[in-house]
Amino acid sequence: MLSKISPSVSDALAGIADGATIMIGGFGLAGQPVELIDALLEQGATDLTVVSNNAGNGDHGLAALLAAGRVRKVICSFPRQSDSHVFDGLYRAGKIELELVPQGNLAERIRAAGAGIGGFFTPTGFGTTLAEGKETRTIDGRDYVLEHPIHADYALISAYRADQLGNLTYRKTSRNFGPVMASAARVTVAQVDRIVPVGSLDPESIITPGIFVTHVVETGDRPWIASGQFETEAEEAEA
Amino acid sequence: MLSKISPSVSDALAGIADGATIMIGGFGLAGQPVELIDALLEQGATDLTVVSNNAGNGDHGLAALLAAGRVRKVICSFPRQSDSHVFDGLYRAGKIELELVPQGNLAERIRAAGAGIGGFFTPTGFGTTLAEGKETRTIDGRDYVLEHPIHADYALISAYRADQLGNLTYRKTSRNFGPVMASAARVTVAQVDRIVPVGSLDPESIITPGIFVTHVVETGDRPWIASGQFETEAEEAEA
Amino acid sequence: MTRLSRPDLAKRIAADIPVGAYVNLGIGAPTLVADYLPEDRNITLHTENGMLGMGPAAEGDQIDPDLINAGKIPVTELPGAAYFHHADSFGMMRGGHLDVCVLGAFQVSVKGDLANWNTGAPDAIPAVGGAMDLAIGAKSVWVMMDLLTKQGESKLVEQCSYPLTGVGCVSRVYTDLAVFEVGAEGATVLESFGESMDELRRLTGIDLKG
Amino acid sequence: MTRLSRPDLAKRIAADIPVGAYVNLGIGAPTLVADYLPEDRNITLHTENGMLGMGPAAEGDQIDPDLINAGKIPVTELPGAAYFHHADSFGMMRGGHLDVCVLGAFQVSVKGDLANWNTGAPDAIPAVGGAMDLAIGAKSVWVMMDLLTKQGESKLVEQCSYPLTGVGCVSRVYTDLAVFEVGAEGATVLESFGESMDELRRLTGIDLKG
Repeated sequence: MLSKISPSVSDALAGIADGATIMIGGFGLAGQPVELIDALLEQGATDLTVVSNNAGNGDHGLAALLAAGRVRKVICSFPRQSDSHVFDGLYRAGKIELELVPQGNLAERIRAAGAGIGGFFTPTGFGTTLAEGKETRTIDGRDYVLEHPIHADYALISAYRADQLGNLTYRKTSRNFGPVMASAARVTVAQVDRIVPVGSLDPESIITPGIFVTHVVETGDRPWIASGQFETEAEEAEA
Repeated sequence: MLSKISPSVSDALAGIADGATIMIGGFGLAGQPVELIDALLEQGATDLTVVSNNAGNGDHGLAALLAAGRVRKVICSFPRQSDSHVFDGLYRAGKIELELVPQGNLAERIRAAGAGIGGFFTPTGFGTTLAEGKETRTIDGRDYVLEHPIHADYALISAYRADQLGNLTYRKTSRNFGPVMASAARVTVAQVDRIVPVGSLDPESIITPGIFVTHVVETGDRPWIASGQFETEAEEAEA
Repeated sequence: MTRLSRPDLAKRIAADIPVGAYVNLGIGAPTLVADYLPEDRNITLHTENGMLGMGPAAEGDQIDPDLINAGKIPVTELPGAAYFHHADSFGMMRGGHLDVCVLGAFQVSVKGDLANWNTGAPDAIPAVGGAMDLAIGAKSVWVMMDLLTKQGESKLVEQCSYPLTGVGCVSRVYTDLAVFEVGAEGATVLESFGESMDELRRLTGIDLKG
Repeated sequence: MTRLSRPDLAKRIAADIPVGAYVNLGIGAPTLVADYLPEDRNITLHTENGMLGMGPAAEGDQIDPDLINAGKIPVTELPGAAYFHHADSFGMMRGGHLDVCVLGAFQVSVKGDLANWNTGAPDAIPAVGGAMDLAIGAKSVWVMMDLLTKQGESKLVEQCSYPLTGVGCVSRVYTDLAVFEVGAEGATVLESFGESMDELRRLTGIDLKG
């Protein structure tokens, strides 16, 4: 059987070229593909456009990628956070471009890319500065803004379980942007806690079918899972 | 705890008024809400617009509703089937209106209604007679047609399991139009094989969250399930 | 002036949320409302990062980094909860499935325009998050705020001077001094916690209806 | 004329499907292709009514009314299968995630226009199903058909006379007599099963490239 399992995060990201658009999953720490972001930092590609809900926290991960001058533009909904000093500094210095997108429009534009939709009318943002210059239309008495899809070269996401066909499940609110980003990129790389045998994921509960996933890398149980504190019922049954 | 469980299919449909738009789930027999369609026939509302993938088979169910002269208009992708003689006769006699929609546009228009999208550009149907009179646009070199959402007063769907909060799971390819229709109607009624206690459906595997469901009616295991032939692993574990 | 405390205002708002409602409580003060929703009212909380059936904040051993709310605070899961992805979650909001959304605000206009994402300061780094989606993301969008700034300026205004979050989206404004209905017809005082109509008109500079 | 039989043509098409491809096989003749996909090629079948990892037709005890394909035939599930709803399924197609889609046709034009949903007969009851979605629903859309009608008319045409299903969407046409590439550059014969180029030109009335 063909396998999408990649031996390492660096192998999975080898193909990223300068100038690429990279989607990075996660909302806060939940669903953040920590190992893949670190590998992207090592990988060296530059002049990147990053599509992500946030623009980095503290000095590690995405913030480190920004600090290294590797990111030309960020498309996100919430760059400013209590500890987003790296982004803040670059932005104030005019060294990074920002496309600010309301969170739901961001998710829907990514979904549109994955679903082959050329554009859509959304009520979100109508009449605000974020819709300036955009086409608007009143449909059935409601005002809408036309928004376009966001495609990417790579999507880096984090999931909970994968099989070698690339089928994915997520855990709780760490699902967030993963499924739509997986569908919107030419190449999708998923880091997962564990890879399980084909057939062991319930076909009714697979959230991202393997068709959307190019490479899977097993990065091991995360600390709060490894501690056994949050063992799921399904796995208790399995054990 | 509030409960969305309705004592009978007729109670659940009591509010349907003449002239209502009714979505009916299912693709062929899979996911067809058989008991709800029969109850709609009994309920008496007329001058209905029906949104469904097909326009009835044989002489029962949706075909019987059509035969009774209760349906003014059908919005569907595939009215003509080997045994769609009821629809065929009404259509040829000019007694029923048909809005023919490519199946993927049908699903996406229903989804758009549920997701508050005012319209979307789809490549499907461009350059065909089904796009005649519709706005078109070339975006990034690809040709698209503008399509609008389809809202409904009621959605009648069939699911596998529900809890009293209205959370639903489906079974195999009977999922089809259920989740999007549930989101697009003012009132959604789901018939399910079995109602299970709140907390017994895995929160990761609920396909339709209860927010989209108004009434749930338990209609019992369908024959091929009741026979025990297809007992699922999860239920074996439960038993 | 007779001012309702934040907790009392949260309690006041909670009392207006209908039985069985699906509700999103914005980051900050609106979160307090959760503490005053009696269990027997069967209110379901939504968090836009992908969950219905959110429980109280997680404590100690309950803290699970995979289970957070929109404010990135660890929370808990109630029986009957469901998870979904971001596009589905914001579709749920945009599609008008939530009954009530309670938000903070810098300003609300008498017509229901909302300004709560950006002070318009020239050096501010803009960040919108889900604010604009929440503004249009429920059947009823309510604001919870002090009526006056620390400088004594009314935050209920004829026209917002701060950048808008949404146009004509707010229907009700709960403040420490009074509750207002806003919309196409202008602002109406639904309830005052002590001030006279004249005093409220003086404080806001608005020709309030009673 | 040397004509490939339907099964042989299905076999010929199967041989061109890349290892690891995600494939949708249209209703009718294209379904035959499934019988010639060797297991070690790891090809995953999609059915637009909401499944990846579809197995062969169900027989006897396997028949489950909840598990059918787009032709409403009971099918089976392979290990690693996944289910999804209709909007997700057609989003998968429209978004260009499938590698190959094989369809039947009434006519295909040299530019890749497809006509396969309606004969245009005035008394016909129209029904489109997923035809228009499939026509634009894969990286490569291939047609499987006889080159000639029973009356001897070419179904590969300069311009379709039947109502179109999709514009410029077909890249390859597998017929009983030859395999053609079609598109903006016109029609090219990739392989003939016996006829000479001149004979193919005569049969189709098209200035085929060789």
